[in-house]
Amino acid sequence: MGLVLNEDEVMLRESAEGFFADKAPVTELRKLRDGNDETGFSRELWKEMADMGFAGILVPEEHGGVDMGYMAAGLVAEQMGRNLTASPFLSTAILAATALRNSGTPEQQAAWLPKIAAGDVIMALALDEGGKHNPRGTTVTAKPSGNGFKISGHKAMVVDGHVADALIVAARTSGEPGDADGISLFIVDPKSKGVDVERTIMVDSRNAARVDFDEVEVAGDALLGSLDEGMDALGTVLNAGRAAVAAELLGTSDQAFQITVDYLKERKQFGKIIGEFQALQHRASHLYSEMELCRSAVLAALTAMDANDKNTSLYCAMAKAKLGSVAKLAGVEGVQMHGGVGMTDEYDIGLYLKRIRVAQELFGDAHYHMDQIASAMNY
Amino acid sequence: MGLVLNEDEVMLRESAEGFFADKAPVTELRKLRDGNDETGFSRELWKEMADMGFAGILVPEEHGGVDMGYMAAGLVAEQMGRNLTASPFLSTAILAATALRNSGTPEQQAAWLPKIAAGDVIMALALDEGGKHNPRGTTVTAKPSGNGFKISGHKAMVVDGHVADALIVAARTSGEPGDADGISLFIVDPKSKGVDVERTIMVDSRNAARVDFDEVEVAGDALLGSLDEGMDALGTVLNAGRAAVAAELLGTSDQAFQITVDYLKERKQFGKIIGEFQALQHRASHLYSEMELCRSAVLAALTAMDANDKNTSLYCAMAKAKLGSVAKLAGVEGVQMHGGVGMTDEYDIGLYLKRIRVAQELFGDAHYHMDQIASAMNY
Amino acid sequence: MGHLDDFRAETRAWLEENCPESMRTPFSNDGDACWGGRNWTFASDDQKIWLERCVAKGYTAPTWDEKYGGAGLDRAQERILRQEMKRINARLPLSSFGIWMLGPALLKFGSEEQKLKYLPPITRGEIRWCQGYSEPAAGSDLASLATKAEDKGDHFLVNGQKVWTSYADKADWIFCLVRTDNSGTKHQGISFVLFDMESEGVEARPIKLISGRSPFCETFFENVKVPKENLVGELGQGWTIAKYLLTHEREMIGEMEAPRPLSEVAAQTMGLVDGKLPDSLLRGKIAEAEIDDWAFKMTMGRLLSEAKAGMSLGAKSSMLKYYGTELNKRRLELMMDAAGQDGLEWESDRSNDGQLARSWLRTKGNSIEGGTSEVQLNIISKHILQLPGA
Amino acid sequence: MGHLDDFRAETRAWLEENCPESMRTPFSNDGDACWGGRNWTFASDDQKIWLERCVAKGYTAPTWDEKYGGAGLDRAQERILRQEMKRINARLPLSSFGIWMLGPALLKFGSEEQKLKYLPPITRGEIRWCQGYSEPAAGSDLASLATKAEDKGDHFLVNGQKVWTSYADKADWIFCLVRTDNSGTKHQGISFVLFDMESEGVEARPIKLISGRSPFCETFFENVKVPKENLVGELGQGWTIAKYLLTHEREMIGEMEAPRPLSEVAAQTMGLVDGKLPDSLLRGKIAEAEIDDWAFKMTMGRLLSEAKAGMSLGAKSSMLKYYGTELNKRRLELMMDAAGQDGLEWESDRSNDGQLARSWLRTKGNSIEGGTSEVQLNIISKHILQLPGA
Repeated sequence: MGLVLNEDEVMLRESAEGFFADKAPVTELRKLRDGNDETGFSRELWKEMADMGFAGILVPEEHGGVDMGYMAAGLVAEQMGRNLTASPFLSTAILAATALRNSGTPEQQAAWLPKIAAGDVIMALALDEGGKHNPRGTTVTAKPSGNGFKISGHKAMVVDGHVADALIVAARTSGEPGDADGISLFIVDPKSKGVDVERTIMVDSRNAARVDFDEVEVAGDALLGSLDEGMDALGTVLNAGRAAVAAELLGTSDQAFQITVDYLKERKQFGKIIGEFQALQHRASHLYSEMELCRSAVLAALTAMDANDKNTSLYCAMAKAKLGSVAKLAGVEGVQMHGGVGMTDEYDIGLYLKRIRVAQELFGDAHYHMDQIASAMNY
Repeated sequence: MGLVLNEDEVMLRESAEGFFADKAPVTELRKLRDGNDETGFSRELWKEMADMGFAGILVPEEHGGVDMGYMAAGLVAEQMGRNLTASPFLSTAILAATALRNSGTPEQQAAWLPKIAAGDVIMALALDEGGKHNPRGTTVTAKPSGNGFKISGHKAMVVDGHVADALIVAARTSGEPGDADGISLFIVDPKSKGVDVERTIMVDSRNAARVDFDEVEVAGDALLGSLDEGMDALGTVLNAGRAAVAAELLGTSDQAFQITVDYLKERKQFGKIIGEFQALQHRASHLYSEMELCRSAVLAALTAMDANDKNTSLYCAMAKAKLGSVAKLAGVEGVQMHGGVGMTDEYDIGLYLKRIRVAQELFGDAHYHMDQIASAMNY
Repeated sequence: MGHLDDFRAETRAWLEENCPESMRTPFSNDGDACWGGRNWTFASDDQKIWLERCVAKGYTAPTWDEKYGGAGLDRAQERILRQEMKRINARLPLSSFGIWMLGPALLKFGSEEQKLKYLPPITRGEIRWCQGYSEPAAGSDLASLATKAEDKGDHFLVNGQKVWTSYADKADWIFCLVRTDNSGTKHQGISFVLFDMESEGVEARPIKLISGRSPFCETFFENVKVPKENLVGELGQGWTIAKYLLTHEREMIGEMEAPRPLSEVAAQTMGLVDGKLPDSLLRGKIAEAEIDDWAFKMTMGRLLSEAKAGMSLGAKSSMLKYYGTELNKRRLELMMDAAGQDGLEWESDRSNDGQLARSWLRTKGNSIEGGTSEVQLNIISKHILQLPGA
Repeated sequence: MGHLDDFRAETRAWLEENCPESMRTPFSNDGDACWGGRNWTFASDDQKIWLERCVAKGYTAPTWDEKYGGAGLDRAQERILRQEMKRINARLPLSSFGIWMLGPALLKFGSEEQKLKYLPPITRGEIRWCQGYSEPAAGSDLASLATKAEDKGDHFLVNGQKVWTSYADKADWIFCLVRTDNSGTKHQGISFVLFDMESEGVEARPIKLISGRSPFCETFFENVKVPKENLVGELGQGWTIAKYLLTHEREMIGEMEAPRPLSEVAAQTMGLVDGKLPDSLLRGKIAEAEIDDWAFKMTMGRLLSEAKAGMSLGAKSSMLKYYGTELNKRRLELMMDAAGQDGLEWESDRSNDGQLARSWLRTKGNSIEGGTSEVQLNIISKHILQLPGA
């Protein structure tokens, strides 16, 4: 793996860089937050992202997408991370698109993928149920009912769940919580009877929802992928999600690091620029080194996704774990090195700290992945 | 708990400080090592320590000891740690004396305690069997045989085992490896038929042995404490051992820290005393803070031992865990801050690093105790 | 010890009799504390009654002399009072920077007139004080402050700006560091003055924090007239007073006690599997933090005993400040780890308006306010380790 | 790529034919490496044969030009050679500071005569070199070296002392930094010279390390005569050459590869319980270290690719040196943790003469030699982050 961007990728990165810095900088997140925006993101921005090809970045060309692959998607996610851009990119363009293109029937693909690419639809993955990520722990049930299923139970941390036009719900069709087998995925209309969606405003001012399912009836063709074998489909979706969130965290933490270094060069204390203090220099240089490793980890995970490498799951888990740990360090060091102003809402560093907290938790924190990696490697 | 020394304790500390700095400084350890001393310690020194009352520091007065308690014993251990003094203090004056005074029959006490106090006998605890401390994992067996028992199996890391006049052996009289119940303690003469003692020279140039037991016959009165309930007696012995090793590590790591700070004030690089470099200052100051916590932890554990506090086991475990972690940091930072000369045998810092490695492992490393503490506290 | 036993019995009886039931529960949020002051609105009748009864006994400032509104207790008695209050979970009757900070400074540096004038209203919760130390351009380098007080005969004319003034928007009076002389080193020429926040030319603007709360203000002084008798200590003695108070504050911040064991919170949040926290790495980090927490508490106890035995705490207060605040930050990081996604909610009732997340964010300031961790490490390097150039 | 495929096939066949069986196993200890030199005694006939065959092919320095004793391979071919050797676990035929350090310096800064004179004997393992950089009073501050070389017409007269000269007691020649001018800054006036260790006035004394081994010496020069033609590059250009070599060395040290996954070693040492390492905290730290190990390897690959694509590695070599050596220290700490008491033995056969403990101690030097971690962090601060005053 060279892990060096090719010309197309460099062009894409530059165009994404310009786009998000221009259309969706941190001030936009503040506006959405301070205006108590109902959706928490800008529909116009999402439409423009679709026009740029970002919404359909993983959608095959025959369904109207640009089909540029995960490296490209990661480069976009990184720029969004850098600007703390709120959008349904992760939920819809990454998770839903991956689920549909890999596991959808031709009818499901035709129904949803063109709309995803066009930015006309928002889809959300309803997987986690408690505080910690635990796919196998799924307790929501889908019981056979007529030609279809009845879904019951509770989901939490459904990213973009409050604005989704469709939910992809992981539910248990057999087995017990804790079993890898027996989970199936369903496409559910949140306007169905028995679905109750509560928006949850998170510490990063971004979007999530809790969703209750009370004997929600879905037809047989709502099943996405094979019955009882949803973990296979989910595996790829989660790899994609982990790689994308790692890429976003790379942008977020690198930007947090950059604004901190800039502050170190500007702020004076005791008659010196604080960047002159060696203790801070060494901590910043250590963090720089960690950031270099993070960049390689993210590129390796994205490359593996595109190559369908046999180590893809491992690399995505390692990248998510590494980014989770280092991003936390970048956030905490960032606030501390800013001193008092780092505690104020006026400076951006606190917003980075908050987004990092949320993103490092998504799809498994560093501990989760270390445990999984150790088990996968037989130790 | 005030954790402040009383006048007697201050006097004892000062006398121990003078004694070890005078009689057993680091140069003595070098002499023993470089002269390939057969025993690895000085019998004359041990005799002098007995004269000072150190050998009998835990021996009741009626058996010829000074019975000063664990705080006193810890103060002596700390000074030995500071000077890297090799002696059977831990094995004999702490472990064996604790086992005998708490669990010995009057006959056993009369037979051994006066000799311990006089410095006439060396005893060693044969407990661990593999690389990691694991009392419940005991596999050495003692099977009934006539009026006594037959002991078989293998012990490792028997501190002072190669010079011991008697071994206190933990052996399984019932149950399976992993069970807390079913372990019993025996006093075994290493000259018995079937005992094979191999001296193992350790990285710290100190003494340990591997001991093989091949159907070793012992009489019924070799049993120390109750049959099958040896873990009770061991519990107190291990508390004493952990508190004493923690106290020793306090001396060792504090001295490593002191010689490092001294070096920082002396060595010049880039036209500056290296202690002027703020990055080193902050690391040294962090370590100083940790050392302050270590001192409190050790004093609290020793105080609890003497008061027979209900939290004694917990405090001894916490003190051992804390000292294990911080001492490692003190050793590693010490060598790094010494730079190149820290890698040479000529400077003492490397000897401290080595002793710390061994002592932090004895009776459970930090991980072991964290796990035990979490279980004991129900999480 | 008979005298102390009696005192304990009396105190216990008095508390039993006088502490209202609703005042026998821990503070559940910031709003439960009673800060007093001219504009104070009591949260409940019980809060008012409890304050009044304590004031009458001198228990809001138990060690102060009775003529200053205290109860004149010695250290041993005070400890008993604290123990007995804790026994029934009695709330602190009055939270007050006047008691915690200005009081000790006045007792040590103030004139008798000042003590008699200012201390009693403090103990009665009638005047709420704030502290004017930090300035925007100064930060950790407190002594480089620029707010100036010009000598105008019978009064000083104060001009300048403070920042991080806790609750300045709610306080009645301020104790404030001002520059009365520019000619010497930056530590010289600083004076310590008191004035009314209702004085003409004073304005306090709350600062919104990352936690979403606004406990601090930027405070502006434009031609504020401060009578000369409001100077505490000598002219130019302000830095000495400030250092005294900072050491005091550092100890207090270091002492902030963790309300519940981390492991208990984590077990409740995550549940146990086979009696263990399901995340074994988090379990280890929690055990490590609890060991450090224990060792830190033992250290506070030890240093306190040493201080009582006449050894000076000195720069060790910096060690307590440094370690205690960093440990608290770690603690809240681990609580957030345990809570996972549930801990990330910001506005729901379920999360008590994001209390955990806001507390987590709040702790990030612990290692900044009252002297950053870096400043504490500098102090240790210089005064304890005596490293060159520190 | 046909040309490369052919090369791979040829190489594979040649190795199959020529690499003796006993040279197809990893080094089991330091003594297995072949260092060559005037006084070299081969450990086995196979070791000798393997060297001779490689020398004949130019494979001891594969990328050097054939006229200098190399094989004239391009980077792609060299990678294939390395891959094919690794495939059969072929040992390095020759370990040599001449190849790793002096060679690159001569190729870049030496005259054609010097290249022709010194490089071929290096590739043949006939002359063993050592490096004379560090001095007792200099340490990390390499440029403050004091060993002086006075101009005596046709020769320099060298006086002074070096330290940390690897295997100086076993080397035939030394490449050495000397001060030829005192008038400028400390970086000026340094020159790079070569001389025979058998010259009169040279003495090398081994230094005993904490690992118990003595790979380094203190080396003394008393009136050593060095012919003028032994100067490499210009007079006063020594610092430039040294920096070039240090960057080179830094990359090499950062690249040192971990022979076996940590988790595998730990599983073998501790055994598994229910498929997991019994110490769950150690298990987590090992997973963390393996993730970092992976990310570090990916980073080396990425920076190498970037360098090939024409981006300069520059000060990033300091990042690799810093991170790689600290990671290696962590790795050995964890191996010691896994081994527990068994890893503490120092002299037994069982422990292969304390190999693990000695390796652990040896790694402590990784973050000191070739520029300490602190120096690398300084370089990152200055050249990459461009922090003021760094």
